[in-house]
Amino acid sequence: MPLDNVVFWVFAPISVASAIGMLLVRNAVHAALFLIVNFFCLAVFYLLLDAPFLFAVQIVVYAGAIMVLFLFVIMLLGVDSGVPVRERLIVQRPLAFALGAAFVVELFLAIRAGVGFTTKAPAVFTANEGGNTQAVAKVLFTQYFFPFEVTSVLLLVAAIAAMVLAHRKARAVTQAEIDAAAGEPAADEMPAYGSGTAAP
Amino acid sequence: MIPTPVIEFRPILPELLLCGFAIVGMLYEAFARRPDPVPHLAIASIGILAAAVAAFMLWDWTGAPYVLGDTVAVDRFSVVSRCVLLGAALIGCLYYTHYAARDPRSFLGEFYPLTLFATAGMTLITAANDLVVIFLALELLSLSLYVLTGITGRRSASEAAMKYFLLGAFSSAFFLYGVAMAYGAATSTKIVGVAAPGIVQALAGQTGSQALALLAMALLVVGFAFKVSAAPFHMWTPDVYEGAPTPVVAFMGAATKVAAFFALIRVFDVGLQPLTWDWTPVIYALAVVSILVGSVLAIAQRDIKRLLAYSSIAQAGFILTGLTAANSTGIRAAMFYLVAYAVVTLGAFGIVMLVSARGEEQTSLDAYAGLARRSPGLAALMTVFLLSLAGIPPTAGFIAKVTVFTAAIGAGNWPLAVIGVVASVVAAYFYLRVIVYMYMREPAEGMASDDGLLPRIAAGVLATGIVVLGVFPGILTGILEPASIVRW
Amino acid sequence: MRTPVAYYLMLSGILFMLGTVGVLTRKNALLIFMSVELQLNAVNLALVAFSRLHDDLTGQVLAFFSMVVAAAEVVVGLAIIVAIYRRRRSVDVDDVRELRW
Amino acid sequence: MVSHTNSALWVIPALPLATAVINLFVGRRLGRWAGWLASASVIVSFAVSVALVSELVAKPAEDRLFLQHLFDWISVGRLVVGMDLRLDSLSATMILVITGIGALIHVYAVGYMDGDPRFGRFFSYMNLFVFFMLMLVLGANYLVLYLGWEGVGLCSYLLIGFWSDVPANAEAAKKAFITTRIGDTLMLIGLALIVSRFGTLDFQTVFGTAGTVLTKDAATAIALLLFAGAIGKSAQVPLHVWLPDAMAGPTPVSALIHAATMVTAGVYLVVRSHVLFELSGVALTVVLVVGVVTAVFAATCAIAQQDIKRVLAYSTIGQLGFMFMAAGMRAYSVAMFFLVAHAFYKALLFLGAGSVIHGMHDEQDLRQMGGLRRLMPITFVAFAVGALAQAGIPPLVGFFAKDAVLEVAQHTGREVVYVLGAFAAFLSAFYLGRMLYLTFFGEARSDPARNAREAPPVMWVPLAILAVGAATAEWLNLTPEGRLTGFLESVTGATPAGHGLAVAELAAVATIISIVALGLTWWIYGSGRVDWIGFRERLEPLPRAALNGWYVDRGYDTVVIQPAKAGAWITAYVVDARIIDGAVNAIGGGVKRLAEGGRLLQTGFVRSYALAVFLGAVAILVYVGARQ
Amino acid sequence: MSQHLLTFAILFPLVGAVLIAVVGRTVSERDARILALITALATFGVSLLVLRDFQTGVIGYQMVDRAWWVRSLGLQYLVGVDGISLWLVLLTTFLFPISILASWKIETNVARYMVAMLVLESAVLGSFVALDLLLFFLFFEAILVPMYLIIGGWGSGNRVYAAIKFFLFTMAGSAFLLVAILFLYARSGQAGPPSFELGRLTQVATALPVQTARWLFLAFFVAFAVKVPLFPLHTWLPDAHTEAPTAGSVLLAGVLLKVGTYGLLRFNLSMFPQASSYFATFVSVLAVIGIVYGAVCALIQTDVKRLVAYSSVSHLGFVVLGIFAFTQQAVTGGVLQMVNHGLATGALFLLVGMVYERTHTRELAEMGGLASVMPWLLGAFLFVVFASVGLPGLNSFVGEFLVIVGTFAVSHTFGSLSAIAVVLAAIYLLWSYQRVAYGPLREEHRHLPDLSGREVAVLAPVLALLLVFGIYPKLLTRSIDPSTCAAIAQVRSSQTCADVGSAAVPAAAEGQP
Repeated sequence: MPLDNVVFWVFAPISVASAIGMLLVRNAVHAALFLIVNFFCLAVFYLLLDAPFLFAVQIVVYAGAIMVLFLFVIMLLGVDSGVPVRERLIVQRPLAFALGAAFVVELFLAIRAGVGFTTKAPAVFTANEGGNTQAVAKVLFTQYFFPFEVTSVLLLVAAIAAMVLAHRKARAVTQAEIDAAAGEPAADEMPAYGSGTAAP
Repeated sequence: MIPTPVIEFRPILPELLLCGFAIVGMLYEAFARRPDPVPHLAIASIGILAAAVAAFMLWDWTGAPYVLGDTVAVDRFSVVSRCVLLGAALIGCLYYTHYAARDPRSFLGEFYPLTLFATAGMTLITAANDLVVIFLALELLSLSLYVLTGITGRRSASEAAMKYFLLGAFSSAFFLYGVAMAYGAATSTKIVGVAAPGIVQALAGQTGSQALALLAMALLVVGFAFKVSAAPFHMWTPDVYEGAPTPVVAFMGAATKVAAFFALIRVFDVGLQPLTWDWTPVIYALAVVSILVGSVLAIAQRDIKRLLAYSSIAQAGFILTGLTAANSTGIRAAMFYLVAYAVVTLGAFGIVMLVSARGEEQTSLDAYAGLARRSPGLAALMTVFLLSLAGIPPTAGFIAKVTVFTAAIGAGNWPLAVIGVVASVVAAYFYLRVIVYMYMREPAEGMASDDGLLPRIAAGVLATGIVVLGVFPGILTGILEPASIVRW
Repeated sequence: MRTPVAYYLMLSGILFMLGTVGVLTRKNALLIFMSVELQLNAVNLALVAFSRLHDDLTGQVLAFFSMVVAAAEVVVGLAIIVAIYRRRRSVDVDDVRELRW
Repeated sequence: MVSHTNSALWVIPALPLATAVINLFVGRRLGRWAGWLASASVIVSFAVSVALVSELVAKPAEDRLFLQHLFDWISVGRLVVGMDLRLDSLSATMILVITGIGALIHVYAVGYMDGDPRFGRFFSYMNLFVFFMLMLVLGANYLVLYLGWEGVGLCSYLLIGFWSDVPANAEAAKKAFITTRIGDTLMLIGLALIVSRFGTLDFQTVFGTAGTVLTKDAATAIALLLFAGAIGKSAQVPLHVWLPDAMAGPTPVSALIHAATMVTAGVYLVVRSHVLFELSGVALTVVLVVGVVTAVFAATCAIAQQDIKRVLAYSTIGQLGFMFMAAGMRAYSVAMFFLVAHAFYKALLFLGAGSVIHGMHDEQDLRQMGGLRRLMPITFVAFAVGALAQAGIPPLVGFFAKDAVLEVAQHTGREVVYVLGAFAAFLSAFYLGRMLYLTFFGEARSDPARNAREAPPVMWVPLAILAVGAATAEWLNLTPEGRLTGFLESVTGATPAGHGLAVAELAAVATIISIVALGLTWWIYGSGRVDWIGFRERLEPLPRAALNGWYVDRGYDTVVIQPAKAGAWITAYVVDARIIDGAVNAIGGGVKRLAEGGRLLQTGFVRSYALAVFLGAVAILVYVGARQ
Repeated sequence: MSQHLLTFAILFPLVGAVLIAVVGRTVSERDARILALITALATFGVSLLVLRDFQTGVIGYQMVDRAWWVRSLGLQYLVGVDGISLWLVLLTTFLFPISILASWKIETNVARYMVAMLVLESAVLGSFVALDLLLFFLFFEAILVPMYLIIGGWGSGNRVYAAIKFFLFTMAGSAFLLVAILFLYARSGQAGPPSFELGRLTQVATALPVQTARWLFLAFFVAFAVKVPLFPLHTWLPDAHTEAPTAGSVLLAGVLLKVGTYGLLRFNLSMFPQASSYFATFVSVLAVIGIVYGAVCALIQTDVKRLVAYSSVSHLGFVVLGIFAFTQQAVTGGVLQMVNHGLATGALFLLVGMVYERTHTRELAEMGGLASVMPWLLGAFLFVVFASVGLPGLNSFVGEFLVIVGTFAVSHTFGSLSAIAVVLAAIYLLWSYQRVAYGPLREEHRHLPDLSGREVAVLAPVLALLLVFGIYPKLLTRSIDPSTCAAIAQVRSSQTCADVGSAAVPAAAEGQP
């Protein structure tokens, strides 16, 4: 059994299991950790698929930055460890699973017809000639330099967004804010900062 | 050694200008001692107008049809969409300036840059020739809109923002999956490839995988259908429309739909053209469901914004009706419809904003009781918009309906047209109900409508436009004629 | 490369499905958002797999863009969720339903 | 071909029309002159008629025809219906009756209606009636006839309900119009049938080509439909119910419209269309049967009436039955002779009755009268002449008319008809006697009767003239060949001849019948030896039934009107409001309910929204999977 | 000049409406009324010029005015009149000034009301003269809004329900019409540039497969049947009539319903001749049911406007019956009946409105004895009642007679059944008149004024026409005849139109069916 096959069959179950774990655990922190495991598995697959650059990015950006951000927010919000609340949407869960199954079946059919389960990638990944990172850079900065620029705007917007949402929050306790929300029922107004007791 | 790519920036000059002025706006907000709406509006307006000029100059573009590594198409199709979107942005800014002036303390200068960014995303999405660019532009406009939705920080606005965000992210995941499948099918994400074969070439030449392409089509539809709020991907619409600040809804309602539909037309009518026989039934089904859901559910609404949200769902269905034709007639019809729809939406929400008195959001239908008595001008304008939505002559809405049905029937889809016209009757009921409130009920105590002059003028211009387009649709169809030919 | 590409694709599909189911079944807004991240990652896997299959780097570039987008989305998303939390002291999406009907 | 055009015909109807319009608009200002103006126009019209008729008579029998084409009335495609007038011996007879008797009644009415606040209006309507009646008989095609036919119905409506502040009067007017309209509508269908067969309504063409165009069945259909119109207008069984109620109108109206002229239009129609009836054959039998039944039926009703005008009304119905009897036996000219005779004596009777009512201050009940012969001698004489004339006492005109009918019946072997006719004649003599004795003989039974006054000259002069007419009108026909009938034969054809009892024998029998009847009534009502009130009570319930017209009205009410009302109610308030409109509202309501229900799908749960998205996605994927 | 007359007729009211809308707030209510009246009268004047220039006896459209409107859609501004539409145009322009004059007592939002009236006039005129189907549809739909506003804004009681019902009913019907028009348009694109022109689409429609043509016929039919209204699609009419203001009812009965019958004649018959004869029995059955049913429903109504509304259902049934008999007399009678019903029922509503203005009730039970206080008003009422009843010599008779005669030649059953309504009409109209005019007078009605000068001015022209058209209908028929003949010839697919009359004296065999 070739090595990549072995690795695949080792990590694939782990990734699926971690994903399922994320679905099932009550604690948000645990879920985030499961997701990180999953992301690591994906990084491994990237390596297997001759994408070392993405392997690195996946670990640094995703598993590192993004998930840390998540964890940070989870901590910040002091999210409860999840007292199980009765599911109010009765059909939600079974329907979700049924549809999920159907989704996978459809995907399976499409992949079988479109790619085939015996098709293997070419033995040599010619596109990686001269090093994966260099090759990616070449594609990125020639064909895709414009989208690349767009992403910069995207990040700028994200920054503004965070600023707007956070900035406004800083004023949230002022009288002006309460006045502005005068149209809403006053009882629904909540103190913005840590009065501690959460509404049930 | 990386070869220097050929940078032809003129085709994206409108977007560049928008982003540039957005940054100027941010700088003003950051460095001005007390940011004021008027300079903001000025900056944004100049940016928008400059972008419009830049867009106009592309009308007679003679250079390469695809530039920037084939990621952006230069055609009249995108010029039209840009102009509409820029108009919507301008009016959105105008509305917000007035809206914020009602309550200076809740004013946020970031509105303008965010609107400009969103507009840039929207204009880009309609010009994009690459699914990646479409995805990025989609995210650009979505992220901006999420923030705009929640910009007032009101309780309902933040709820709307959250719903919009979660569902938007969810659907964009599907869209991205679709992009991946398209890539898997065609080895390219270019809709039309010049340097290397794009999706359409791959599919037409049978080199791509049909099965994966179909999968891609299905998933892309989800993303687009979500953005255009076609049923059953529409569920966010009523909540977001109700919760978001009215100027944002005006801009968002009008522009998002235009942008998403223009992109959809390019992706499906050009990129997936070889699969026409496969995707038209999907569009057909979406059209039917949207029309029925939008028309029927609107009847039960008691909030004008929710009502208009359902109306927009139905309108999406009508536009899809035109697109079932999958030919230039259909595209032209959809484009006409979109223009009319954008104008009406902007106008109607402008009235909604004006009717809800200062600082408050009186959007219950009761606020419209006796409006004709209180402010006959607003009532008359609203009537024009509602009639256009209902498709009654002599408004643009009528011509729009006629053109989409013509396209559908021309393609043999007359049952769809029958459903459409029958649903129009149902829809007419709730539009009429608003007119009943305005003209045939006594005004409630203590209701006051806004006396904002600028928005009134804007709404008046829009209403005039609706009537003029209804009486002389030739003005617009003359422009759409050359623009509806999406190059391949 | 001995493992057929389709396996990766199927794995990607299963993960995507799990992400979807997560969105549908979790009630914590953060977890829902995390499920979306899972979906995006699943897509990335498919992209990279296709990239390998087609011997073409575009897929990897796309995956890269997707990560950037995810990062931006996370910023905005978390900001919104935090905003909601501050207003309501809850991130349970089932509690956020004043806009309905 | 001789030209028959005579451009003066239009004058005859135009005169009353002109005065009708004048009186309608300025009648109020004219005061009493409105009546004189109206009378004058009819008198002039009579004069013109006389002049034209004498011109007509002067011509050879086969040429006696004047036509005038005024203008094309309805002209669509090849169907051209002109506003055409036609004067032949038949219409000549009619116009003389209408304008002659009409003139007298107009004059009488000037006195009778004196002091009425709507005096001018009354004469306007009366003149309008004369106009329409003249159009009816002068029309050269069925549509002009129909114009007059409906027009007189209108005037009848207006005049019956003239004193409309009394609800019953308005009710009677409406009843008259609607009842006759039933017949009229059938007649209209008949006209449609004529058009569909002949392509024209012109008398000349229809009668000229009927023999070749019509099958026997078609002729029967047309004839019966036309006859239905006649039944309605002439108040024959079963559409007779309106006429007794129509007595609600002022008495001159009853005299003119409901005795002398309008009700005889049915007879005119049958005689005019006799060609069609003869082609059918069956139709004539129907006419005969209806006539006989009506004659007997009406006579039985008349006996029991307490209201002097209702006696006359039933009497009129019965007499019209006699005319139809004659027509049904192809004795058209006899029918016309009867018509003329009847016009005289019935107008006389009505005007006499009107004089009595006028003198009694609007009291019409026979039981309240009595002994009036001393107080109202002129009226008494005139009335007696009329009564005896109708009762068939020679040598008054009624005797000859009735005798002619019975003679035809007997001579053509219709013994049953003869016997029934004779029986009806007996009954009519009986009720006339009863009416005469109860009114004028015996003791005055009420204050008005004791204080009654003779009518003014303007009323009794016409009465007198009519009395003379009723006594001497037989002169018109008392020539060996029958002057009037002979004159009419150019239109009606010869009266069927046959064998039977000698004329003298028949006359004797008839006279005996009349005398016996009058004697009997004198014994009961006039001699004072019989307690006629107690006698009536002993016969109950027969008199009550007869008084109520054998409950035909009530029968109609139960069998037709009430069920129809219920049906209409169900149609309007159940079928229309609940079922049809209910379905409409149900659709609307259904959509609304659907919306209210569908609205709840929008739960506010963001996860259900996501589920919807996923559902949609999977649905599309399933479709795509099926597509592969 | 002459070829633009129709355009002027359409534009005049529109210009007037715009003028009033613009100056409406600055001038007094009285001036707004006068302005509206002048506009309507001017339009009437223009239509009289149309009548003057109309060449009687010419088959085909006259005074055709043509211009491209939206070339890319193939939409033309194409108008013209023939003998059929000529009189409907005149009827419209005639009734509008009268309606405006009858609305003198409207006190609220006068300017808006007058604008709605004038826009309505324009739209109605447009639908009668449009020879381009989309143009027709445009006008057809444009009728809805002003009428909706008039009913809903100035009506009584349950006006909103009635207004919406009117709107939705009509729109539901016309929905199918639109699809059918677009279907034909799409077909016309298969040979040459697509067009909405009536002539082109007629060619297209007649070349369609039989089954398709039948479906399209039905689509057209439903739209017009609602408008007519034909049983069982009539239930909007009683509500609309009852709640509408007087002028609204007058125009609804007088003009708007005619758009439906006109549509049947102009479009269904000429475009789908085969389908028309295929469905003739079906339509005739509906028409006959409507005739009798409307009359039966009218019998029992207690609200006088509702009663007249049901009578309209009955009378309009005659029109449809006539049209679908396909004989010269019936069709011409039908057209005549359109005009006559417009005048007679219009006058009835005017009078009912005048009575209502005085007594403030529409309930028959609450009237009575009015003839004694208002003799002239009730006299006019009686005149109109008898016109409606179909008294010969007055206008309605001519139409009814021709329809019955023309239909009878085709079907004895339909002809005879329809005649039932003649009896029923007498019953319900006389009954209601009796309830209004006779009987005991209510104390509060004792001092009601008789007709005013303005009201005489409103009524006199209508009443005069009732009489004139009754005595000399040839005024109308001579120009209607050639047009109907052409329409029938198409259905019968023969060179001559079916004619039950015979000018020749012994036309024996001709009439045999």
